[in-house]
Amino acid sequence: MSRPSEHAPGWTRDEMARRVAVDIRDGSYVNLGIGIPELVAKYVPAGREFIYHTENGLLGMGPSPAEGHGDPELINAGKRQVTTVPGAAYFHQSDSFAMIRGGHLDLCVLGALQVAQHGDLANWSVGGPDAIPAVGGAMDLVAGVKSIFVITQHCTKTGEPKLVESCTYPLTGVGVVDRVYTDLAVIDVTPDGFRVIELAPGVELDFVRERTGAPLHAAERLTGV
Amino acid sequence: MSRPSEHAPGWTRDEMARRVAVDIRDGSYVNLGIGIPELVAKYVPAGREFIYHTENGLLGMGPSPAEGHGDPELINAGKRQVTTVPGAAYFHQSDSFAMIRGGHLDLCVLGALQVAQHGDLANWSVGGPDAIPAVGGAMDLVAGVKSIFVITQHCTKTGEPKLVESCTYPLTGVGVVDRVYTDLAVIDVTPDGFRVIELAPGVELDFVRERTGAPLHAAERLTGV
Amino acid sequence: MIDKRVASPAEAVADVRDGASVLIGGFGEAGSPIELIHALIDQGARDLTVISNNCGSGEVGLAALLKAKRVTKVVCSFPRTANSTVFPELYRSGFTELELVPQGTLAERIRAGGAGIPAFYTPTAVGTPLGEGKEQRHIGDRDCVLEHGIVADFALIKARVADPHGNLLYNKTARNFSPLMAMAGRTTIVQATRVVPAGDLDPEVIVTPGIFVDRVTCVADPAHESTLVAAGATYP
Amino acid sequence: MIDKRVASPAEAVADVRDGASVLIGGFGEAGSPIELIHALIDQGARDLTVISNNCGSGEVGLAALLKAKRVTKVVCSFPRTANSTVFPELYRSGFTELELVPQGTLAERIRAGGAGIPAFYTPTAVGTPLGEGKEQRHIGDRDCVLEHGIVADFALIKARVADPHGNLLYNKTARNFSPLMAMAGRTTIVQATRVVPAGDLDPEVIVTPGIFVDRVTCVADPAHESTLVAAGATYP
Repeated sequence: MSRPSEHAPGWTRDEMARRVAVDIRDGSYVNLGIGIPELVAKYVPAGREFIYHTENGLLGMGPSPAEGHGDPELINAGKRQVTTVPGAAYFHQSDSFAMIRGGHLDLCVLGALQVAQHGDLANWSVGGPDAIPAVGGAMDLVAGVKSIFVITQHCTKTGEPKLVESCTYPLTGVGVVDRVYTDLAVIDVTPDGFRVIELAPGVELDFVRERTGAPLHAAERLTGV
Repeated sequence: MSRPSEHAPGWTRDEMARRVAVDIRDGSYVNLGIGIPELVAKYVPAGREFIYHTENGLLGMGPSPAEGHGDPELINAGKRQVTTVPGAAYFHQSDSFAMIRGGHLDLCVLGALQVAQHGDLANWSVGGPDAIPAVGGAMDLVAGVKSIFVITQHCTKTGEPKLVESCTYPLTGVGVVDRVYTDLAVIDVTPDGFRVIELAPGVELDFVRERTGAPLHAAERLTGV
Repeated sequence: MIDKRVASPAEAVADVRDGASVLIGGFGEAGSPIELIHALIDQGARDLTVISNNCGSGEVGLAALLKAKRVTKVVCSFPRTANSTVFPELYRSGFTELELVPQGTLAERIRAGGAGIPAFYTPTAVGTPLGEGKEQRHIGDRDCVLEHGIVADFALIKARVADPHGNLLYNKTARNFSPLMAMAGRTTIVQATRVVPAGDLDPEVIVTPGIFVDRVTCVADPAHESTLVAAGATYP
Repeated sequence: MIDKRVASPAEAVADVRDGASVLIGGFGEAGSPIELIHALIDQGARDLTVISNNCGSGEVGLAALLKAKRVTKVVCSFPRTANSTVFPELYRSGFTELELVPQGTLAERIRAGGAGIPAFYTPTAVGTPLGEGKEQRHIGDRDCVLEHGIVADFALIKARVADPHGNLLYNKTARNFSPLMAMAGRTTIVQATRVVPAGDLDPEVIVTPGIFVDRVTCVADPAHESTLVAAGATYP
């Protein structure tokens, strides 16, 4: 296990978010989880348009309102005030999760506590008897959305790997993650396990392997090396 | 079995409909089947208001439009043009049948081919290999609406009783009918079977019994005798 | 740029292939997407399974599609109508199979399919011929049958207003099955009487959010089935 | 005359009895019927089961109802919020039981209850702790768990506009669970910011048809939870 470094190589959170955005097709319907995933909305590549869904009942979510121009009843899933874009629509929770469960959303970008090599995700609870469990829409999203991207630091604050053979935290879903974007690499979840398809600038494959709790395959032509 | 009579005693279709309307509580949400049941809407007792539901997607259905003022896309379940009353709302089929199946409608008035003594209803198909089966919302209505009234001629055109021990036609629902209004009597369906609670003017209980294919109990104090 | 508009009904239905399942909106003539159906007749796909509440009337629209022998199975609640002779003939001859489904169960099955609910229990049809052969289960104080969601390759529906995102408003009781079918069609195709710019529709009143819609084509002056039937029209 | 208006929140909730199950609308503060909840605190019913997506924040609204020890069971998807200390204490002390339900399953269970669907299968939560102990079944190409509809004695919801029939419009994302809860409450009670005469609402844009609503009370200037919390308010 590596120890955290003050000046770790790799992508910043914003660079990670920008990297995710590059992989999103024009016209996609996208749900962004709370935290780092929200940054993705800042980096829509030129010439593309994404429609953001927030599971509390809005398609066509726009950025935060200008100070003093918000409505406490126009919020996102993280309970922060947002705005709407032209073409937006409101709907109730059952319709909202029909979009999710019915496979109508193209992509969901989520944070993670752990991702296992065959795509299991743990991102809702650290377990433990004293924790107040809270799940929100996470289990519905991973069960229903066509593609699930995870965006996360490669290791925890204490240096533990988040990409593991099997999750020790309670699962959000089984075999649901398609791709992981960390500060160090972009990693596909394949039938053979984790497979690096891109390394952050200045990051070596072995450096990532040392910080990963499961075998890490590499694409034949790794970009970013 | 009795033979049909040109001048049979008992209520006319309009009188039957008026008699049904008397039993509907103020403020009820009501679905009226196609045929004789539709006549009920003509006889709302003074001081009461009923809201009519039509399962193709309208609450607050009003009467037929004046000639030339209809919209071919504002129709009832019988596919006839209708109007709306103040307070009306449109909705899709799933919401419409949520009202029905979820027990939100107070009353449904339906026609019948046969009613069995314990409340089974047959009203959608005469069976037979050459018949084109068509059910519409009948099975949903009898399964979901709080009270099911049947309004029907006591006998078929060939004089066969429609109130029977058990239905020979394919069932619409099992044990669903609460009360039957015929041209001869008002008859409750009770755990003990049919029970006459009112006779049409000039109609004797034995006359009704002769024309009924199941035992017919009588309320202690029969009105209308 | 999100723009789901296509130039014509013909272009909208061009990729419907033989053997496809097709949800077709409408209750009677209200909401029936006649121009899309006629385009589908021209297009020529055969061996279709059609899920629709009725089977059309006269020899236009859905009835014309049936008459052209393109439909080998119909899933519906009420195939009989006043002016329908086409379906009875095909049914009796054995050319077109019928799966009869109670109207509310049909609606719920389509919604379930669109909402990712593979199956549900309902009290409707228990103890009747339409409940026969279905898994039965006692839940709470009711006997229920198990019903499965419906997802189809295409949905053809009619709207009153659309925008380029595919947000839709309907006209009165023409709404009926269309919002559900929009959800349950893998490819949902809309003929809209009017198409307005994105942002023109109030987000509070949109009935079908655009995520459920794939293609929008403007048919500014749609025919009414009853008018065509009264005029003795046939298609093609 | 259909007129479901009642004079006050107090009158609207007067018959909530001890042990009742109560659906409470809102996602975070959006759509939370604070005035109805405060009236319920004043009213005094105990041993309530509350079904609501969250558990409130600060010590107003839903959090205040919890703090007053009126709620022995909560069915929700996300009891943790930024300013919530009330629920964690009651949960750890064992006073308030928690049934944690994924948000989409919660929504669908409430809708199912309101729609007379006693149970349905969903792929959500399969293989997770929240799927444990539930009947599992392979349908099509998915593993699913069986979930049951929720019907409650009362539903307390907030609307932007109501009419005397109980037809409702909502405000933006305050819509969330309210239309579903209106369907699933045996008695559905609405606080509306504005009440207009029957016929003023366009039948095309009504979100909740009045059939799902039993009582409407006007709360013209409803409090916002975040404003109350920021001001350190408590109730009562």
